Amino acid sequence: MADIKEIIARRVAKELKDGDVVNLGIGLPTMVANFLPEDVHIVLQSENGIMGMGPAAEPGKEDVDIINAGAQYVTVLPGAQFFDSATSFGVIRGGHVDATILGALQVDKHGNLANWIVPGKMVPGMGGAMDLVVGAKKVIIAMQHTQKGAHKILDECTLPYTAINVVDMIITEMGVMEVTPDGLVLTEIHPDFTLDQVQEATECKLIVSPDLKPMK
Amino acid sequence: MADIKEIIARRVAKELKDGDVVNLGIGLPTMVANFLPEDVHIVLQSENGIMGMGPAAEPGKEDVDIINAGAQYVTVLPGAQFFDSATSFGVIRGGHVDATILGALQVDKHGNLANWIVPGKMVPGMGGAMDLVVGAKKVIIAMQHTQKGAHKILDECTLPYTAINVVDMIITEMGVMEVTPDGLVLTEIHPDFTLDQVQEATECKLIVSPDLKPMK
Amino acid sequence: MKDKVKTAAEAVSVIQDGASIMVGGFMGCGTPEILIDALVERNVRNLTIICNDAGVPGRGVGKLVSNGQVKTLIASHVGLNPEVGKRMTCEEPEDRIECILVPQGTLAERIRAGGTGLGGFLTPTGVGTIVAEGKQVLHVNGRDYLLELPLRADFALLRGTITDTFGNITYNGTTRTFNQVMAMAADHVIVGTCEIAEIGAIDPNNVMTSGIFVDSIVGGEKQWQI
Amino acid sequence: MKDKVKTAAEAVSVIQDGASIMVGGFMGCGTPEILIDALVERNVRNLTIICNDAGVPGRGVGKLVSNGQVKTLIASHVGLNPEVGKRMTCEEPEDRIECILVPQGTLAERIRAGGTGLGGFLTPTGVGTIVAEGKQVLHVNGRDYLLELPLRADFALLRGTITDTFGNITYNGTTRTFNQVMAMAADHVIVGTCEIAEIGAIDPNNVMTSGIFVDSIVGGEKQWQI
Repeated sequence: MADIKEIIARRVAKELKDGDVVNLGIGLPTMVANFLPEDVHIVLQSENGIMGMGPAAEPGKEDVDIINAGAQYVTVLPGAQFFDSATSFGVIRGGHVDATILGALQVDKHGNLANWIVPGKMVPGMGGAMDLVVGAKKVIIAMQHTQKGAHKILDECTLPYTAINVVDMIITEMGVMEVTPDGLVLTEIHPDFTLDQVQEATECKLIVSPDLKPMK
Repeated sequence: MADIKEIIARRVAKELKDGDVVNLGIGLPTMVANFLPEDVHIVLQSENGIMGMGPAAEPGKEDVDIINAGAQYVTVLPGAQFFDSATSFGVIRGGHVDATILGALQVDKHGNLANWIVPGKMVPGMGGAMDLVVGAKKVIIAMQHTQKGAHKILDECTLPYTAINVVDMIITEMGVMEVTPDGLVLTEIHPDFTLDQVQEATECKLIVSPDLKPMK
Repeated sequence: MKDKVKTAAEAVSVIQDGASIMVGGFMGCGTPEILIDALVERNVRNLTIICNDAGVPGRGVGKLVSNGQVKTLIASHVGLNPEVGKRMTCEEPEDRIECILVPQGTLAERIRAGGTGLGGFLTPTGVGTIVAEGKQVLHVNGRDYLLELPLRADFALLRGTITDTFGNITYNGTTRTFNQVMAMAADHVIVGTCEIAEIGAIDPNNVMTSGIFVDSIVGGEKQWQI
Repeated sequence: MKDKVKTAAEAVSVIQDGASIMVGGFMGCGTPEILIDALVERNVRNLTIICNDAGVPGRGVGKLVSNGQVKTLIASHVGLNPEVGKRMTCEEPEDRIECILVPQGTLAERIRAGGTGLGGFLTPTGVGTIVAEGKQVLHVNGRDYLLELPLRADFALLRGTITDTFGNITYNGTTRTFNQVMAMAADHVIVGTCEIAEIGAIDPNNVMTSGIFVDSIVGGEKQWQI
């Protein structure tokens, strides 16, 4: 199997359309930008105040006044805009971000998301995640299917919620799941796994789409 | 007696301190800027989007992109700022305007103000007046004491309110009145009038300040 | 990315009878006249217009009023357009305008709330007045506030000074007014602009409205006399 | 008009023990280091700090944390400063920090509300989570919202790029962040700026924070590495 993160990031990239405004979480989601088709140009939003973010700055060419939400030096593309935090979250909460892609500690069949508190560990803070998942038109969770064998896709989240009823889609190395009123529908399965394997790695009962496709 | 409007405008000007941010209503209040002492520089706010408004534009030198709230072409002073309407009323409602000066149809002893609806006439709209009188730190009503002999300073306004409990001071050609929890206190009287004349021109009972001064 | 630059007629061709339309500007300053003209030409009816004021006859929103296209007007002040007063009380239901007056700061903030996903806000403006009628009053930190709700529209017609081909806009002087908040509060946004610039021509620090909000760009706006 | 330009020590000399202080910036980018340094030097204690995050040790608000000056921290994220975690759970009451976490968009909007005279606002953010605990939930137009209240402080420490002598500020790149809303939400505002310009040097269209909000201007800020 190819690199798990790359598999996930490649598949997530297919969800994005030309012209989409997208906010990418730190880590795996950031990789998504590397796998966009030539004819798909997205507009990256960074919640600390950029619309039209470009790639990371080349070493030695950093502008220290320009960082992304992960505190890395980045560039901006022609047509970019800088703005303040109230405007930034106005854009986010107002539904002007077409998609946000982020990781999760747990997701459940209702589309509830938990990704900010691990009991017993220091609580780092929710940052902009609660606003992003409530405001973005489409919330895609990009993550490994399990955490050291433990279920992350559950009947009910056991960790404190980041938000309720917000997740639209879960993309893992095993497949693609859509959140529906009836529960999670498995729409694509990675050829390296069987249906039984995917179900076993998932706590909640998956509804297998009659139109199940291989994940590419 | 000198021009009534000038008497009023001259007296209002003395209420303004160097550095004050001031919003002047259309008409008489606009005249106030002409009577400021040399060492008093105020910052004029215009609710359609100017901080640091200057005098009216000279004929032939107008910039048609720059008007005041009365739709006249104006200039801006060095250090001015243009902004949008939400910001403008954020500044106003947020208490960042030190004083607003405007006219009234009626004011009462509680500091209630009515200046936007005359029954039976077309209602033009409140514009920014309701926000201004609620938001400004000091609300000064500058007007003629009576309207063709009819009282304008009342026990209770009879016309629909612009806002309640907002007026701090009333300045007319007859004198200066401050709104207090006990009612209107006459602090200055114009030398052309007697106490009886001022009281007769006022519906509510005036409390005469023990420190009553001549209005200059 | 798709080409957003269009003629005024093309740009307003998506607007149908009965639409709600936000129009930027203050007494005509900052209103996109070329888009208004195209809307008069198109002659769609029963419009709900959201604008600071009603302009003056022959200028800005006033043209739509005179042409009988406006059914409902949501504004803070309509006094400088006598035609509105006439139509508010006219006998013919077809020519009648319903006028909803909103304090100017509340109007701006309601539009901002509509564009930024807020469910409403608490303002001290209007407490104790007829503006409070039918509204929830909340007592917070020792003071009464009105709960005001967000306002959105099907369309927004903006007036830009310089707009790049992505739709990033700058506004000069006091033309900014309501344009900036309206850009975020409508499903479909059209900008009439004095100048169309190449993408990247505007310093990213000084872009006032992001191109992500803008669907169509129409050149040919001028610096109009009021 | 009065001269607002001061040294950092003069500017922060008005800040006393127990003050509440808003500090601009995001992970140190946009935080006025020279003002923080002066505050460390002044060594006032029991401060309530309102900032997006806790910076990192040795940078931004992190310096105040390390120096034991912070009693309460209101922020959206403190994970990159391990010192905060230690002090949140430490045994010594004198060294302990109370940390109040607020979603970033709600934090920005609460500060904006504090500066613009709103009594609060309704946000969908946090509904159904522990953020909702103790808060009023309002059901408006078919959706649940939390009522969030305004936030103000005694002082705001801003970081400008160019500031004129009246106090008009521009911010470059992503240094703007919370600086713009904080400027309106504090009783006393101090800006540390990279450049001090003559009044009128900034195009009125591009002034980001009006000088009317600014009490003191301190030059000598730099473009700091994070």
